[in-house]
Amino acid sequence: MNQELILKMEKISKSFPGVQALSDVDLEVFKGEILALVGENGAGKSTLMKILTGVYQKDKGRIIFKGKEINPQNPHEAQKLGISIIYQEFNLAPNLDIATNIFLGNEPRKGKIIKLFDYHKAFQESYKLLNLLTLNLSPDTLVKDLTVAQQQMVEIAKALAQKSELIIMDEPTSALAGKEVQKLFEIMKKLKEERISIIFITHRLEEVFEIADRIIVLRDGKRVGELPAQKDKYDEVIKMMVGREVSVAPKPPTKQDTIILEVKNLSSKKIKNISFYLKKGEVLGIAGLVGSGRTEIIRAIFGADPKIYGEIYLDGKKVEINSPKDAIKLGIGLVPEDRKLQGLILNMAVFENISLASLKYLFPNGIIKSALEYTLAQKFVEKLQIKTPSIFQKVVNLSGGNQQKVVLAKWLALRPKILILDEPTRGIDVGAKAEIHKLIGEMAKEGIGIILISSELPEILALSDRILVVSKGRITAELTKEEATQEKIMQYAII
Amino acid sequence: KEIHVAVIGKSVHPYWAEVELGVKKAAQDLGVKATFFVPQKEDIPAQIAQMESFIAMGVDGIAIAPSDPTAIAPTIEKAMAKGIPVITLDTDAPQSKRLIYIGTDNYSAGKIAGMVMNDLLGIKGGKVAIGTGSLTAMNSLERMRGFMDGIASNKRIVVVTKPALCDFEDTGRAVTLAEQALLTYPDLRGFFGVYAFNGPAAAKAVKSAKKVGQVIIVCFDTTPEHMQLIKEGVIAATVGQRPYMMGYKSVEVLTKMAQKGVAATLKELPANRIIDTGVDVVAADKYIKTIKSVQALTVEQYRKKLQELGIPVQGW
Amino acid sequence: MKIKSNKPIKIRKFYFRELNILIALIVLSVFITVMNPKFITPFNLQVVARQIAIYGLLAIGETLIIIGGGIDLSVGSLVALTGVLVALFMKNGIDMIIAIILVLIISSLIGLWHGFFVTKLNVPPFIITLGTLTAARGFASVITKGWPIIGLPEKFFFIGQGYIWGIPFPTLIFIAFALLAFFITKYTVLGRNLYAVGGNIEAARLSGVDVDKVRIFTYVFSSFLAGITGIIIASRLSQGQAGVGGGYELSAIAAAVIGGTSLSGGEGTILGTVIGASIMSVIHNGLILLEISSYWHDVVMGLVIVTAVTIDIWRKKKR
Amino acid sequence: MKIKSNKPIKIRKFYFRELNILIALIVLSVFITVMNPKFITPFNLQVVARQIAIYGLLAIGETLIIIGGGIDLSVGSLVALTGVLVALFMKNGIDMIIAIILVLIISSLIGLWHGFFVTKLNVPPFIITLGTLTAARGFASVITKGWPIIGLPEKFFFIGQGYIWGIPFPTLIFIAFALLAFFITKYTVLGRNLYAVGGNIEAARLSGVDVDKVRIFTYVFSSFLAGITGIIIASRLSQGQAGVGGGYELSAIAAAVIGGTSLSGGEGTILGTVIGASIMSVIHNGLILLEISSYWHDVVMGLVIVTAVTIDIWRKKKR
Ligand SMILES: Nc1ncnc2c1ncn2[C@@H]1O[C@H](COP(=O)(O)OP(=O)(O)OP(=O)(O)O)[C@@H](O)[C@H]1O
Ligand SMILES: Nc1ncnc2c1ncn2[C@@H]1O[C@H](COP(=O)(O)OP(=O)(O)OP(=O)(O)O)[C@@H](O)[C@H]1O
Ligand SMILES: [Mg+2]
Ligand SMILES: [Mg+2]
Repeated sequence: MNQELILKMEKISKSFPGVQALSDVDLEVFKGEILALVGENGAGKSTLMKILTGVYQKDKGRIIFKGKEINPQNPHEAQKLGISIIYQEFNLAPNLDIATNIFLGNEPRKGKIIKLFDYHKAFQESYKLLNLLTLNLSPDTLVKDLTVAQQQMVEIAKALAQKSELIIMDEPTSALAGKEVQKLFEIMKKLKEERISIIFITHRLEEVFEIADRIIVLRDGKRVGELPAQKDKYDEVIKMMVGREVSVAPKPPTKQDTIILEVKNLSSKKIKNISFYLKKGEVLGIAGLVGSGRTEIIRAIFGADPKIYGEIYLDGKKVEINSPKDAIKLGIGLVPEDRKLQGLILNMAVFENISLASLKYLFPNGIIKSALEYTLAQKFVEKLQIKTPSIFQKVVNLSGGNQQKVVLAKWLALRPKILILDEPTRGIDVGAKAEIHKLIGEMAKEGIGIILISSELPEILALSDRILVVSKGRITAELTKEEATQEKIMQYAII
Repeated sequence: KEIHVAVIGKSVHPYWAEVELGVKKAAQDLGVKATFFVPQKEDIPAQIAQMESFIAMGVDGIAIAPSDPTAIAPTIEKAMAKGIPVITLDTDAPQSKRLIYIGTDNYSAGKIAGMVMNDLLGIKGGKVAIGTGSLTAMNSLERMRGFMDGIASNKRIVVVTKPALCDFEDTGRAVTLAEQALLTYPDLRGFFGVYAFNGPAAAKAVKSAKKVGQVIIVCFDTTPEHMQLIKEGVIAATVGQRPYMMGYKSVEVLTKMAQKGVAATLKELPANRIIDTGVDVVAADKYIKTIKSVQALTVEQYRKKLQELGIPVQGW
Repeated sequence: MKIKSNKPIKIRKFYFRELNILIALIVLSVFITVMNPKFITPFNLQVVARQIAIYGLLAIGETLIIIGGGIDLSVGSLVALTGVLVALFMKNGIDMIIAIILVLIISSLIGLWHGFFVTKLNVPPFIITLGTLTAARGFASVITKGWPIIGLPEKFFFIGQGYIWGIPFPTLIFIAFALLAFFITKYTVLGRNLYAVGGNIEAARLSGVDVDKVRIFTYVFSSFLAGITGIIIASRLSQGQAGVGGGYELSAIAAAVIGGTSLSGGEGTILGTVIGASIMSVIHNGLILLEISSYWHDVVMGLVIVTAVTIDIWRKKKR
Repeated sequence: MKIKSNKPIKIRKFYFRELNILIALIVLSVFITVMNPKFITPFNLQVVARQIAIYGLLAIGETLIIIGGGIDLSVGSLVALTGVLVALFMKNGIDMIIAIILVLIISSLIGLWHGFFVTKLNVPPFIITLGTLTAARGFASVITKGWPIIGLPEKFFFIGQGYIWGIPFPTLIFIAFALLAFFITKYTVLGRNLYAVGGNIEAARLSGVDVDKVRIFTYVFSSFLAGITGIIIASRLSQGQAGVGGGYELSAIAAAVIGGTSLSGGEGTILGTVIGASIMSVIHNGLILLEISSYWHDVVMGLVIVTAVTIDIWRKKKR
């Protein structure tokens, strides 16, 4: 491999109030390589990248890019230097169209004195990029009308449009399913051929071994090691990240016969005639391509979106669910796919987020007893190993994965009969993911019926007792654990 | 075709409500159509725009109480150019082309208030506070200017507020401000209330501070509330500008102009083009003798006078 | 960051977030007292306390609404309208108590109207309450034609003018509602849900919070308090007056924000608002006690609002 | 949304989102004309046009600020202050042109002050401009002691009172700035960035948009337009007056919102605002032409604001 250095970060340190996010981290990237940066949630990956792109200022250390020391004060400076980034959290203006978003801050201009926005050019270029990503959308579609995955693709297009020499991808695949991931990898390979360097952050370690050249592992804000990206290093990487072995045991099938949930002919704006059932203690996986309508199905059940018609039976009794409130009262919980917009009150403390859905039931007379609330929160912080200085920390200051755990805790605290999980392990590290998988197993054993949506087929296959495949708003197949394979699912997903 | 005249006031206020009564009565007596109009609050550009709308409407005459005499001049000119006679009431715009002015100007009325205060405080003078609803409206400024000239002869009268406590036409605040004035200046001897509600507001404060008789209140307007407080002796004297008359006379003059022509009407009116509607000074019984510089009336005398003039007595 | 298992629950150290502005209030009061000792005479403190009650009642309602992510521009006009209505009712022979109850029902219904538009029709609160700001004042004028409604029953005047143990009655009403609001925001599920709604309405909804109910509650409560304030002012003036209340909404919002309420929602405390309203009243009072020319009053008020908020934001950022 | 493969590159058909309110404006005008044909006399149209100019200039500034996610409460007071200043300068022998330039510089600096507080100190725009709302009016009083500044040079009066080809000069100024703002929002990078800032400020910042610059620009522009308006009104009144402009900020905001600008930022058009300002002016004019008692005007205005916005929101939701 060519050993020409493009970036060198030396002894980078950064602290936030109450947290030493990074201490003396070194990182080097060579020209034309794909460097994987891995580590547990809260290890400091995003923070390191944000220092590189000028979002945060480092406390200490040096950054040398293309032989020159740089000190970007804001993302714009970094961009001008040739560093672009796909942020972990979405950064799109929902009120604008795709083309404008792709070229935001990087607008094609015409006119000499007055900077006119060359929309035509932006449109054409965007169209090309979208085509490259096989995203069949018109560039003048408003971003707020896109699904999460489509937004992620737009984010990728946005980074590509900047034509940088170093592209940082902070968990670009967490919202993508197999097909899109493969598409992204193809593009990454192409970029590599053009000798563009990529820093790739992901929690899906298979991806690392598939695409990366080299791996750097962070733990607790320190660099703990560097490895070549070879399949046989899998266990070593995990051990470095987590500091212990992680075993991912497939969930044993549960044997339960009582049907607790039955959905008949459910239809809403985006879905047609959805009928299925869920048994007590069963994990029902829902698979499908991005935008197939999986989220729509469970949102309609949960009362988050209006349904046009359809019947829902709980324990054999017909129920009316017109709002999430109704659903929760009936014992249904939902971990939504976008934790920042739908899952969390970012400015509230951890304990307030954990108890939010349960308050009404914990304190039926409407008056909060703090001690009880704190105990509840503390229990779940420990159970899910949420990394936080205390339960009084604002959720906004937690790392993405830990935020996700807070959302889970909120629903577990409610002790639901049915729990719907929409991409529950999105952005969660291997260790925590294993924990969550274990938890799903335990919940099922306790008799909770679980509906699991995930874009990671292995996850679906490992956990589900039964799998529904969704395509274009319809259920196209129902597969048992035994008959389901990745190929079979894909086959039904593209019908 | 029915004669249609418009009378434009300054703001929603009892004073203008009284003008409106006069307007309505005159319209009824003369068998013409009279539109009375007031902006919600004093607002010069809005008033001008509203007058322009009346011009566009093509009324047969406009009487306006300009919130600002200079600012209104071009608009008056515009109306006159379109053949709509314009007169002023309450506040004159002498620099403009207005045909005639009906009312007592605020400066003179303020000066009378000042002289009354001067009489009531006597030689030994003392501290006086002023409360008003606006530090920018012309009527407030003119009344205060007149008041200052009215007390100027006695150097021992000191106005302690600089220049006046302004409540922005908020009655509630007017009371609080008066209370604070009594507190800040314990030896306060006089209070001059510029807007209609300022006198009663001061009266309220004086009552709650138990300083009735100690602080002399001189104020403007003759609402039922004023009359009540004068009977109680809390307000010493008030200056009434006869808004009813202004309203009535305005419609009368405009109607005559529409019927007989402008020139003919003007011939019947005073040569200085001012119809002075006069002021009434109404004072509490115990103070009536002290007021020397003007003719003051008791409440009862005032009632009689109004009845003689044919002005309805309402609410007291 | 290490995670210890079984770590004992540490109750949060009491962080007194209103400290900054409390200090500001104390410094201000001391300063005024030094310049003019009349500030701490009982009579003056009564004046200030009554003033705090007026601003404070409106500011409490405003605080709840702002915490929930809304705003209410109508309270000033509602004060005028409700004051006129209570006077009108009594003038027409309706018993005082019934008149008061009627007015409070009407003002609550206006709040419900606001809440309905905001939650069900998605009209921005700024607009629906701006509409009421304009229309309610208009109605007050329509009813009174500018004339004050006087000749109200004597017993009505206690509400605005009376004292109990030397404390102005309006101040006692204010304290009662401040305690109620404090309790709601601090110790009830409703209060917690309110913060959640203001922080992230979608997340709150998906967590089963009855978002509409919570928001409607704030609008009703705010209008109800405006009704209370209107009655107090009518009683204080012994009359129904269409001209009162102009700009009170801005003072109330300013008091809330000075007290640390964030206009973007999800943040704010009643204690802060009480202190904020106190600061505003003390300054109004001080400007006169210090015999500052009235031309300068507005300038000073404007600068104080900006300074107070800026310092607060700046100190919060620093910590 | 259908997804077709290989669909040709086509820029979306022009969607005329201001249609609703344009229809409303037309219906309103026709209605008034039928009731009183004087509405369409040239003189009356001049009256309306001049009125549109005043609301419209302020509403344009407000629109840009609101698109960027802010708000400006200061414009009404700035109108008073700048009008007083321009008169003061000329009164003190400064040449008209220089006086105007000076005033525009001063008003821009005030906008810069707002922008500075909003962007660098994180003070909510509501607060910093509320401060100016209060303080600027105070300054105007301090300067004039309440008295109008009169005796200005004749040539100054053309700005507010003159006509070119029968069109009031203020209307021409308004049209010029409306075109400028239209151009900025529609075709420049600055304009696009403004929408992004209002839509998702964090995203815009992380994408390398100079967020602060964009926002500061809007505040400067708004204050600048308030300066222009202040000069126009001073010229129209032939004097500098500290008492003008009260509540103009709310009318300007209402005009913008009626025109479809969303108070949560990121949405709004200049064309919409122009129509919104026109609706407000036509109603003000129509109320008089239809001989509606002046006490009812505010009630009608309040209801119109609410109805216009509600219908707009409702129709947008339906499509
Ligand atoms: N703005 C902030 N204020 C306070 N603490 C912060 C802030 N941003 C990050 N942290 C803390 O810094 C640490 C590193 O966070 P970072 O987001 O870099 O983790 P990460 O490795 O990207 O994790 P993940 O895989 O979950 O995205 C965490 O403990 C986090 O709580
Ligand atoms: N707000 C919206 N407006 C318009 N169309 C939408 C909106 N949200 C989703 N869609 C469309 O609805 C369809 C189903 O979306 P949904 O989010 O349910 O898919 P999904 O299978 O859950 O995908 P993802 O993996 O992205 O979560 C897609 O075609 C998508 O484009
Ligand atoms: Mg991260
Ligand atoms: Mg989904």
